[in-house]
Formats: sequence, structure tokens, C-alpha cells
Amino acid sequence: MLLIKCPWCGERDESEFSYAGEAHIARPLETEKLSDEAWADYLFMRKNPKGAHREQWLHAAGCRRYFNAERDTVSYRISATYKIDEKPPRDQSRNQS
Amino acid sequence: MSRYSIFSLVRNALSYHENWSAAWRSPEPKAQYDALIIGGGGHGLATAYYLAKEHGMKNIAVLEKGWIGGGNTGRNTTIVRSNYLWDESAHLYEKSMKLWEGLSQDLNYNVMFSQRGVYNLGHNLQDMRDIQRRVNANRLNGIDGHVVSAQEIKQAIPEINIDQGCRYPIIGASFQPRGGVARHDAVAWGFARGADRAGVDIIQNCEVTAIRQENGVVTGVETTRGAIKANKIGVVVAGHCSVLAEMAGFRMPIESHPLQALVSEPIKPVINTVIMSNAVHGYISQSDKGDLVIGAGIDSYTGYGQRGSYSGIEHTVAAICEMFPMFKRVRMNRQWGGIVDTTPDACPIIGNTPVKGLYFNCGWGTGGFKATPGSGWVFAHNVANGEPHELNRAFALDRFVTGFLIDEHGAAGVAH
Amino acid sequence: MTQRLRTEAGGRVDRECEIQFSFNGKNYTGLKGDTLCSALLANGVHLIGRSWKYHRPRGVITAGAEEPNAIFQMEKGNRTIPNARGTQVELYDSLEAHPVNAWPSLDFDLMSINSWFARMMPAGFYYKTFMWPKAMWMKYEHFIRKASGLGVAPRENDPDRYEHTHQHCDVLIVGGGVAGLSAALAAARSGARVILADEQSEFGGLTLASPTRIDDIDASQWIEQAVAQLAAMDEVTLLPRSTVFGYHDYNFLTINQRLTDHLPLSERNGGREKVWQVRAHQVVLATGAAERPLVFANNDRPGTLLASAVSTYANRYAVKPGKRAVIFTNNDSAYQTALDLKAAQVEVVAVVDARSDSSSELANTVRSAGIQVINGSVVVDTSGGKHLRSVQVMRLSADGKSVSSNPKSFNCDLLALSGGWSPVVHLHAQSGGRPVWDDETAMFCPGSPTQAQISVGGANGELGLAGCLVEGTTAGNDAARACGFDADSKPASADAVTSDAILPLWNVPSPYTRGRGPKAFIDLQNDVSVADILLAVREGYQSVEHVKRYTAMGFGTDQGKLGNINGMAILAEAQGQTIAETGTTTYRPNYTPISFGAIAGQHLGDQLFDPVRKTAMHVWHQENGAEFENVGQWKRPWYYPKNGESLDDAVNRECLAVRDSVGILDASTLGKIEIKGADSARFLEMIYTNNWMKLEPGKGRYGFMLGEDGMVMDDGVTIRLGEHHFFMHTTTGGAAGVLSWMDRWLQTEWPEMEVYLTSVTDHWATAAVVGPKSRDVVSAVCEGIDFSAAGFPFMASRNGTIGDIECRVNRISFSGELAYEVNVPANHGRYMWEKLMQAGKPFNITPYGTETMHVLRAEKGYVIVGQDTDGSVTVEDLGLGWAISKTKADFLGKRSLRRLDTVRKDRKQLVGLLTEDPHSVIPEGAQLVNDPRAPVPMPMQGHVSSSYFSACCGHSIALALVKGGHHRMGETVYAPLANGRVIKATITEPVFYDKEGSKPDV
Amino acid sequence: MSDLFERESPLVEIKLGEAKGNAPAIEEKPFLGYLNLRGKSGHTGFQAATLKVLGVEPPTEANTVIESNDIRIYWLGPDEWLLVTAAGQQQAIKAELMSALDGVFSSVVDNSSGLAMIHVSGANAAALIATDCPLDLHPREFKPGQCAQTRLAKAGMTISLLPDETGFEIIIRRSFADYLLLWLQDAAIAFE
Repeated sequence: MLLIKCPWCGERDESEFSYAGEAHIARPLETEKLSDEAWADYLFMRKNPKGAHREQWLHAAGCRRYFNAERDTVSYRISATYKIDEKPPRDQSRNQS
Repeated sequence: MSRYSIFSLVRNALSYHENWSAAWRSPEPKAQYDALIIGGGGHGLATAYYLAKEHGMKNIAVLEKGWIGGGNTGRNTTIVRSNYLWDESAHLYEKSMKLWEGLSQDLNYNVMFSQRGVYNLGHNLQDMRDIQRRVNANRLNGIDGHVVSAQEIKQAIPEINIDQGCRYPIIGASFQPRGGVARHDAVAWGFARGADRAGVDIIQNCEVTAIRQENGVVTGVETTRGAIKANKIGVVVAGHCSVLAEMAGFRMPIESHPLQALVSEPIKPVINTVIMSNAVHGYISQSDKGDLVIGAGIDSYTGYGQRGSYSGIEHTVAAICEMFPMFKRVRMNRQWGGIVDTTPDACPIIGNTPVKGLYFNCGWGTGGFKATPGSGWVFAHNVANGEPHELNRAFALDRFVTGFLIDEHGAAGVAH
Repeated sequence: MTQRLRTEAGGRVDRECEIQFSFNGKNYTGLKGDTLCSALLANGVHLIGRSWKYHRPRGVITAGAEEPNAIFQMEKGNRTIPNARGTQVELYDSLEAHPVNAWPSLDFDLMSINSWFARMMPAGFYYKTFMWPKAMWMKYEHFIRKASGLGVAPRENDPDRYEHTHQHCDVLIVGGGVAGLSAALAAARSGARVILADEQSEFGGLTLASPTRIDDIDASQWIEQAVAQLAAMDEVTLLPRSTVFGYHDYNFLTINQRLTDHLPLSERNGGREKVWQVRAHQVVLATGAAERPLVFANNDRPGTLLASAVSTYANRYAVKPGKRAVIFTNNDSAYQTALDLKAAQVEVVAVVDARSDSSSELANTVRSAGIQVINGSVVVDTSGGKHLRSVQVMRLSADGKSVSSNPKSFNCDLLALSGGWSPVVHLHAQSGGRPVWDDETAMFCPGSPTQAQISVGGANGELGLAGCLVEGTTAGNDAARACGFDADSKPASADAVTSDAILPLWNVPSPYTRGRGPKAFIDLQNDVSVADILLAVREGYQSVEHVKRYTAMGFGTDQGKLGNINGMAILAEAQGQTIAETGTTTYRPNYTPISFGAIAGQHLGDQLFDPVRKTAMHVWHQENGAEFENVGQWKRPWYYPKNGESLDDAVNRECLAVRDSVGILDASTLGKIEIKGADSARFLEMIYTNNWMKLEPGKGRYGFMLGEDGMVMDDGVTIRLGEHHFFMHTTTGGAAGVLSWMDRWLQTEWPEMEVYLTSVTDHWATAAVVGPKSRDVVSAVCEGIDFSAAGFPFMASRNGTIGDIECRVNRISFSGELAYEVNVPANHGRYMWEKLMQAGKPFNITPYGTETMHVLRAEKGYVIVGQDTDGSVTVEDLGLGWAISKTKADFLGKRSLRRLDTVRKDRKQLVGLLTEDPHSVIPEGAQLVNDPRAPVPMPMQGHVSSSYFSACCGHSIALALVKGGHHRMGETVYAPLANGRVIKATITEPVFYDKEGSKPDV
Repeated sequence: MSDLFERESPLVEIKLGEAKGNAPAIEEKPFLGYLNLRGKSGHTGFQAATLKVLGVEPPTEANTVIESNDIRIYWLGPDEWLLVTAAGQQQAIKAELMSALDGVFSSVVDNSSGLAMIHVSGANAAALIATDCPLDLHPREFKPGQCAQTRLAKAGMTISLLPDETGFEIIIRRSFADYLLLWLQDAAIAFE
């Protein structure tokens, strides 16, 4: 059972959350100009990595906020959670350095 | 190489079973093969078997990163059925069912395929509409099955609770008499032995680390046991297909999730068939050893950890206790998890990829075991001929671009 | 029967308190403090079961969780327990136990004939046979199944309750032996929240009744004091009879606490078991170590026990497990057993030690006690039937690989085995750690932890008492400090004992050709022998997992706790590998089997399996005879049968009442979402397929929501209450999903939009008043609203009052009739409903349920998302292309509508069907074909999604999704049914009633 | 029909009796006013309006509850609060808030019939709730002034300590209230 740190509410049991898929998939702006392939890429294609994965969660039984998490898909360790408008932790450190 | 039979068993008993030969060899990998199958699960081994048997390809190897049959083949609840809704799926799974029906004899290995029937329960009016629709479609597709009432279910399974006052009462079910279960490990071993006898090299502890290609054409792989050349490569790695796709430079419409299962302690026979409920999330049958074999749900998050969340077990066990209240005092012995690769339409992807000579067979989600022989059979055709068989044409990767999805969510759910 | 094998003194049994019990139909007497097994041994009962495959006689071999043999069917009827482990069953008055897997009786088991055919039944024999003739497999299997399994599942419903609790703690300590107690004391003294769980009824573990001293007092006294200290601390929870059965991610552990199984049936009140779901900051695993047996020919006869179990029976339970004992060991610990037996006045014939020399203090004490020690020798075989009679001993060669000299036979009825110790690493491994093989001690010890967890004492390979005290205390201090507490406890002291090294001995050398002699068992429950492992290896099953699966080693109820390490070592030997290379199989929950009922807990039954959501008018519906339908978690009135009416009769009556006069439907379950903010309309433009910018306040509009794949996801009417204020209705089942869907877009994709969403599904109770007389009814009840046709047009919304209560009335119709949906705060729901019923009396207002609602809407061709759609249907497919804006640049799902598949002309499209025979109703779910005589597989054209007899049209009506259906009006299709009947029907427009749509404007 | 009750609590079907043995007391507090408030806490217009009507700004610290002008204000999210008022007060407060917030991006929604309140008090109150609530209710962790949205069994809920710290206040959606009460009553058997 995961223990997930909601960026607002703090650490809570997995059962309060629902998983919402890969993070940082921006919806294309001018969808009508996209090729079928590009649209399929947005719609269906996923990284699905074995290892570090950035993903969205919803604190469904809590504050009802979506947020992002970076989780290892093998160890299930969550190295960071961050708000939707925040950058992923590693990008942040890169900006600082 | 000895054939298996009661006679060979008696003969070998006299010599203390010291003269049995290996079921399959453990050769060193050669530098080059005509075709490589990556993934030594049931589907991969079946592919190799049918490549040799149906397409005359002998110089082929199966590369397995661990031990054969160690992925979902050895971790599922072994349910076999073909009562799928859509024509494309129904024909594919029915092909598989027909192969199952002669598989032990074909392989000369008893895979203990036991056609004790499969019930898919309906708990509300919409469930029953969907069941009617699916059974009618099955019938017209030549697949056995009929709709049964709660009373008929009770007659067949006296232990089941059909009290209409319970939270989600059992209203009726579809029943496929030809459905059943098989001994999962034996399926992998039987195909391995069959493939080996046809000359296929089965190479365990050999992990593929890179897929080599030139100008969009596949040329071979790098492995932990050296580079191997081949112009035809079939990838059948269940949960890990995204990892292999990434090696080959493309992405798949796939997410890998944990799926859990559990067994009880062995008890004397009490359930003689297979009972599946999508609505309350529990699947149950009883193995020949006496364990109640129970399938739980899929976890919502992705995971390669071969384990899921306890809450999923809790929910499934409650569902089983609702259906079989007397099992509350039976005890759960062991639980485990597999990695299932799910697609947006709950249907597999079998066919060509953007890389020429590289073929993928994946996305079976929670339902791959039942398809093992059929999947291997069509994929062997695809690998041998470079293009799909009629039975797997609809399962091409490009359906996610064109939109020709085969939406089996309603029919498959998390069905095993 | 007398307890003829009781010791004269000592033990932790209460000699004053005799307990009557029965086994296998015979009555016996035991003592309070006994387990079922200790009581049976005290009575000289050694044959307690039969093995799974060969039905060989089996006796108790352990005193704990690793017991594979002593498996019982406890009690009868609804309280029966299959496969109870007698070593862990506390004796209670009138206990009734039965053997499993023996027929017709334990003493004379017909299936033991299997033993004669054993040579025909090596590992995996069934894979090689039973294949011919093909059709016979199910027959063969029938007999295989009959022979399978151990105990019998109850056939009656369980009368017991099971409880759950969720707890958090700073330090969870698993195992209450001296290491665990030391850890608990250290952590608890710092003030940390501590949970200490132990599977036994008493804390103390193996030390409990051992003749050792701690802090210069008897060990058992020290244990009592430690437990008393812990019990007195507020933040300490002591859990005896509690097995930690699972160790999951993020230090989430599950504990099964047995509350009543140790009590006589008549005294069992309250919950039977309780599952604790614990989230711990730090975990200390003090699960101890388990002794291994030794593997040699006929090592399975009743009377063969682990040496440590022998000590436990003698010291703790005051039982002599035999009268003449031989001890067979390869390490020092069994020498203590020799002393314990001597103290219990059991004759110790010899200690057979595989090591050529044993000169530790303990070994010398044994010698000085006059016990014969035979070094450099091994037991190679045994004899006896249902009880051990003698053992054969041979000298071990210098290289330890063979035996020489003639066997020496020793008569004995007890053989105590010690093949070394295995730390109980199960939970460590479950937590993600990897056990590491240590050649010197011949143990798999815990590797580096991957969670905040540490193993101590026996579980960490520390077998000495002094070391356990130190490791436990240190771990307790460290764990408490890691949680922010000051902890500085000092360990209790005990004498350090030195011992000689173990001589690892796996497949004990024997005079027999490998694999040929009598069976040498590894897994006693599943009858896996050395020969089976050798065969598996010979046949190419090389991975430890293959061997396990091929031989069924470790698949029993003990999950290989007793035999697996021996099996893996013998496998390694056979393959010429090291044990580290071979490795272990995966350790998985559960540590020991747990009742399904305990895992399910309270989540059972008609009220608690899943929430039952009820509307504010639910009680009224009940009082007025409604039958209910489950719609998601909601209970909705399905129909209201009167005077024994059938569903059809009731629905016909309800439909006609609505069409002719007025009906009333509880529509409270529809999802309701308030949408506020300056960008609300812009937001809806993206969410829905149609236009929202120009909708005027006070008016509503019907909309479709698509997934990004372009398929219909939800539908409903949304009303504009103000410039920046909308009120959305969703389907009943879709409510939660739609809110999350919209929240997601707002939070993740369009955070700049000024839109707030609030779910008010539960706040409003809604009554749909439907039919030509609906205006008369609502206008009599709702005040402050102009109900005239002009003043309150179709799709308008008005606010008014019912007495003092605010109400909102929407003129929406899902039936094609004049209709009003009256909404009030749900606390007033029943009041509103009864007021409407009262006002409707002159018009014979008729309550109707979902079934009539379905018929009414089908008569008008209105779809139900989820019934007429299945996730593969577009708005165009439904023939509702008008609902898709041609002017908007974008909305969710729009781009998908241009894909090759979605623009196909021959997609399945919604049509109506009129049957040739107006009274025959096509069953919902029927498939449609062009030619019912076509051969199978018959090409299908589509299926019937909704179908009813329409009382008001006087004929059956159906909605169907048919390939290219929009262009096939007037064509004939057939529905071939399962019973052979074929129903012929004509494709029509999906509107059957009031095609002009004039009715709502009456 | 003079016998008509104008209003009914969602727990109309449940019998709440005296607590037995060591079981906690379970009481319903019916007919309170519940307003859902949304707005940007840093926004000056929002601050001014809430200060004016409520006497305080809604709490910005997550999972806290404050009381002002006899209104309990629960943090539900970074831009969302629940106001619990005395019975019948909600309409007036809603009107005041809406008028004060005119022109400010915000939302005030009456959810008074959509929620129900249950008090669980007595020595075993925390243990009763812990039967299927994953939140740590130990006094070291869950203190006065805190609130949390979490779940109890399969129902979402908002929980806080009673002002006198003798137990807990649970706010639950109307349609789940019945289920939750039955759960608690069933769980309470263990303490009888």
C-alpha cells in the first residue's frame, strides 16, 4: 500500500487517491491541424517506463487536487510529489545550477 | 527423445526414472538465427513451436531473460474461454480454443486442459443485457454458450449464494461449457519441449539489452550473452513490451499494471467449474490440487513490481465471501502479482511495427493465458510471412491511428 | 485415556486444569496450556495424518508455524476449520479434531495403496500420461481431484464476525521472543508508540521454557517481567496470538489477531479474528529462526521431530514425545535437547553427530551426563510402521560424501533432528529485502533492508541468547531515535555460549544409490523427495522456480517453511551450483494462511459490502411497494407493482398513466454540478460538443460529453442560471467520473480559466412530474412561478417556493411529454414528493420507476448512455449530429471524429426496429442478421440495445445499433434467438411516439 | 396531510440508541447549514469580503478548522472551504457572502441538504473510526483545530475533533450517511 504525500494534505494512504496516468502530456493546442499520427500519439502512446515515471494522481477522498508524482515503477518508491504548476524536481535543480 | 505415455512411464519406473531425457536442451546461443523470439513465456514458446511446426523454420531461438514460463504464464488463474463479444476477438480466441482442445496430444505433454465450463455472472440488468448480447454474438460466430438463470447456476454450483436480497445479487450468467482451466506451467513446458524437439534453441537467462537495426530494418539483438543476428524478430514479452519498444525506438499504446491473484489452502473438491464476476470483482475456480484459485483486480497505477496493493486483495476476498459465504472459514494461503500490459481497447496488438522485420505480440492485458496457443499460431504466421494472418489483421498497431479499435472493455473487463 | 507421556513436573501447563477433547472420534484429556499437538503427544498419539500423495503415516514434527503434518479438520458444521495446524491450536474444553486426507480411516487408509505405486508417480508424472484417449481426460481428472485437497470446506454459513482496524505506530516489532521483547522495551521506554505482535499465546518465543537465565533470573521470569513492564505503558500495544502475515510497501503490515479460537465453542462471543492494518515508521523483525530437519531415507515416520520441537514439548508443554530417543544433528543446538530430554526422564540412546568432533561446553556436558555421543556418523534409514521403531546409523567418510561400515541399529521411538537453523526471513523478503546465503553458518540471512526495517536475533542469524538481547535492545533504541525519541536502553545480560561450527549436511549420504533407495523426504506434506528433485534436474527443470513447480515443493499449507531450504540446497548440489547461485524461491504473503473472513472483515452483506445510496424519498418508495434496481451504488425504484402485478403489467399501467394523465419519478440520483465563474461558458464549450456561449440565462440545453477518443461519455441537460453560473446534470452512474474529468481539465490543462465546480448531487431531491396533467400538479404545489406555456417554455428553469421551501423547477422532458422536474433541498424531498402526490390525486398521479422511464424514453428514441452506447458509439452514430457544433474550433474529442474509422459510412448506427408481429418483443442483446439461414459464422449487422412492449403504441419497439443503419430505413433484419426462434423486423427511425414532438407543448 | 414532516434527516431510517458497554456514543446533529465556499485566498477582494462576513479569512493552512461568528470554517482545498452554520442561518450568510463577493471570482454554494453530521464520542471513539479509516487519529498526530478529508470504509468524510475533545465530528455526504452509520453501528458491536 503506497503512502502518498499530497502536496497539500501531506502523507496519506493510497486508498484516498486515484491514479490519473502519465503526467506532462499537454493537450495539443490546434488539434485540427494535427495529423492522425500526431493525434494518436497524444491520445494513446505512453512512455510506460520501467523505472522513474512522472504521473498524475488525484487526492480523490481528500482535497480533490490533481498533482504530479515521480515514482519508480519497480520499487514503487515515490521520490517526489509536486503541484501541477510546479516543475518536476530534477528540472528544478537543473534550473538552479 | 522419449515420447511420453503410460508405457514410457512404466518402463522408466523400472529404471528408477534415471533414463528420462531433458524436456528441452539448454544450448549456448548461436551467432545467427533465421528468427528470434524474445520472451520465453507461453506465447513466445508457442510462437516458436508453430514457426517450426507450421512454417518449417528450424533455425530459431527463444531468448528468455529469466526462466521460461516465469512471467504471466506462471502467475495467472489459468482460465480458458472464447466467449468474446466482437467478431475479431471471438475468432481469435476460438482459434485458440480449438488448439487447446487438442493441445496435450499435439504436444505430447498433458497440459491438463479441463473443460469444466465458465460462468460469467450478471449482477444487474445492464450486465444481463451485455451477457445476452455477447452470448448471441458467440452463438452466431459458432462459439458455444448460453444464458442461464440464477436457479440454474445454483443447481450447478450448490455452494453459490443467489439470495436476491444481497447487495449485488446474482441474476444470471453466461455459460460456456467448453471453457475451463489448464495447468499453466505445463503449457510453457509443453510448448518448450515441443519447440525443442523441432530444433528450436531455448535460451534462458539471456536478457536482450538492445535491438539492432539498419535503415529501419532489424538486424539482430544484443544480449547479456552476446550479440545475436537475425532478420526476423518477434517480441512477446507481456508486461515489458514498452521497454523493448523503447529499445527499438518507438512507443506503444500500452501501460503495464500490477494484477494480483491468490490461492486458498488445498481443500477437498467443492467448486467444479469456473465462476467469474466482473461486477463484484472476483474469479474463482479450484485446481486439481484442491486450492481455490482466485483472481483479483488490476491496480490502477502502473507497476513492474509483480505486486499490488493489499486493498485489492481485501476487496476481492470480500467479493468471494459474498458469493460463497461458507468460504469465510477457508484460509488464504498465498498471493502474488503479475505485470499486465493493457491497451486502450483491452485488445492485444499483434503484428508489424515501424521497424521492418520486427514484430510485436503484446497488450493481452489480463486475458492472455487463454490465448496462448492461438496467439502463438497467428504470430508465427505473421513472423514467418512478414504480414498478418486474417485472424490477427484487425489487431494491428495502426488501429490506434485510424481509430479501428475493437473495444472489448465490456466483454473483458479484467477477465482472465 | 491417561496422559501417559506427561513429565512429572515443570512446563507451562496447568496441571490442575484438565481439558477434555477428542481426536478421530476418541476422547482424550489434556491440560490448560497445551496445544492440540502437545496434548496428543502427551496421550501417546503419534499417527495424526496422512501425506497428500502417497498417504504415508504422518506424525507431529514441529511445535510451530512450519508444521506440515499435523493438519486437522477442527469441529463440525458452521464452526469447522479445514487444515488447522495442530501445533498452533490451543487446547480448549470439548475441542473436536479430525484427521484430514485419510479414507476410510486414519489407521487404515485405502489410498495408502498409492505408496505401492509410488515408483509410477514421480514428480510431474501426470504431465506424461492421462492423454489417451483424449476424451478420457475429464474422467481421469475426476479421480485426481477426488484425491486432492486436505480438509473440507464448511457447507454452512460462518456465524462469526471478523473485525478490522487501521493503526499507526512508531515502532512495530514482529516476534515476542527475547530479541523482540528487548527491542520493545528499548523503544517503549523512550515514549514511542510501539506495537509488539507475536503469533503465540504467550510472549517469550523459544526461550519461554528453556532452562536459561537472563539478568541472573530464570529466563521465563525475566520474560514475565518484561511483558508486565510493557503492558503497563500507555503507548504500547501488546498483541499475542497475532501473526504478521504480510509486509507491504511503505511499512504497511497486516496482522491477524485470533480472538476466540482458543476458547471453548460455548464461550466464543464477539469477533473471531481481527486484521490490523498497520503503518509503522520503523519495523523490527524479531521473527526468530526455524530449525531444519535432515534428509535421509524414511525420515518421515511418526516419532521423528525437530530437536527444538522436542525441547519445546518437554520444557514448555511437559510432554515426553517418546520414551527412547536418538538425536541426529550436525550442529550444537540439539545437545541442549539431549539435556532437556534427560531432565524430562526420557532415555537418550545416543546423540548421532555428523561432525567428526564436538567439544563445545554443551557437548561435553551431554557426555558427562552419561549420554552416548556418536561423532562422525549419520542416520541413514529408519524402520517402523505407524510409529518409529529404530534408526540405522552409519559412519560418515572423511570427506563427508559417503558412508561406510555396517549399519548400527538403535531401537527408539523418538528421533530428534537438527540440520541447522534458518532465520525466518519471510517478512524481510516480502518487504523487498533479498536473503543472502552465508556459508559459514549455512543460513540465508537478511540482506540490506529496502524499507525502514531491521532484523534482529534469530531472524538475523544470531542464535545466542546474549546476542539476541543486545541486537534487540540496539534495534529498539535505534528505531525510537529514528522517530525522534531519546532512547538509550541497556540490554539485559545472559551468559555467552560458545559453540562449534555446523557441518552443512543436505542430502545425508546413504548406502543407497542416489534416487533409488527408500524415499528421503524434503516436503512432507506434498511428498516431495530427493528423487523428485533429481528427476526434475535431469529433465531440464533447472531454475529453482521450475523445480518448485514441477515437484510441488513448498506448495503445501506450510509453504515450504520446513523443507524448502533443504530442497534448494539439494537442488544446488545436484546442479553443481552453490546455494547462493541457486537462490530461494520468492517469499510472498501470507506468512501463514489467513481466513478469508478475516480479510473481508465487515465489508460483507447487503448493507456493508458496498455503500447503499438512497434518495430522500427512499422510505416513501419502500412504503409504497416499489421494487428497486441497483444503478451504480444507488437504489432506484424500478417499478411499483400493485396487487401482485408482474413487471410487464406494472410498467404498462405506469406508461399509460404518464401518457394519459400524469406520473411521477424520483430523479434525485442524476449527478448535479454547480459551475461558477467568468469562464464557465467557455469551459462548457470545450467539455460539450455543442454551443453554450449564447444560451440565455434561465434556459437549459442538452449536451453530449465525449472522451478524447470521440466516443460518447456522458449526456445531460445543463441550465444557465446566470451569466457566469451553470447547473449541470449528468447521468446517475457518470456523476463522480464527470466531476473528476472536468476538474482534471481545469486543474491540469486550463488553470487560467475562472471556473469553480461544486457537486450538489446530494443536496437536491428531484421529482420529475410527467404527463399532460403535470402542469396542473406542479402549479398546485409550487408557488411564485408562472406555469403558463408562454411564461415557462420548454427547457426553461424557474425558481419558486413550496411553502417556505425554495424550489427550482426545470421544464425538461425525457419522455416526450409535458414535464417538470421539481428540485428542493433533499431534507424536504419527501415533503415535496408527498405534496406532489397529494396535488396529483385528482389526476390519479402514478409513481413510476426506471423501467417505465426506459420505455417512455425509448418510445421517443432518446438514448441511455451505457445502454444504447458502449464506449464505441459517436454522437453521429446516434443520429444526433445536430448536437455537434460545426462552428467551434475545438472541443474535447473533436479531433478523433475525423479519423478513418469515425468517418466510415457503415458504422453501427442507432435505428428503430418494428417487429413484424407487433406483440413479439425482441430480447435486448439480440444480434441482428440479414439472412438468418446463412451458415455460421453468420455475419452480424448489429444488436438490439433497448426493447420493450410499448403499451401506448400498442406494439413492440426496439432501438438497435445497425451497420450503416441510417441509410437502411425500411429494410428487413432478423434476430435469430437462442431458442431457434427468428424475429423479423423492419428498420425505422428511432422515434415511435409523437413524431412531430407536439406533446410537450400541450 | 398535517402529519407531513417538512424536513427529514438522511438518517431517518436509522435508530440511534444508547451506547452499550464500552461502545462509543453515536449521535446525529441534523439540519445544520453547509456552504461550500471557493475563492482565491490571496486575492484582496476575496479577503475583504470574507473578513467582512465571516469575521476572519478562511484558513490557508491545510487541514485546519477555525470558528468565527458561530461559523466553523473547514479547509477543504487551497481554494475551497466548508462553512458550517447553525440550522437555518445558511441562506442569510450565503446571501451576504455573495453580495460581498460580487465581481470577485468565487463561488458560494448551499449544500445544506447534501451533508450530514455525526458525532462519535467516548473512550473508544478513535478505535471505532479506525475500523476502516486510514488516518492516524492518535492525539499526538490529530489535534484540536485540525480537520481532514479522508475515508471511512467506502465513504468519503471530513473529520475533526469535537471542541471538548471527547470524540470526533464526521461530516458525510447525505447519500452515504446511512451506510456510514450502519458501518459504525456494526463496528461498535466489538466494543459492547
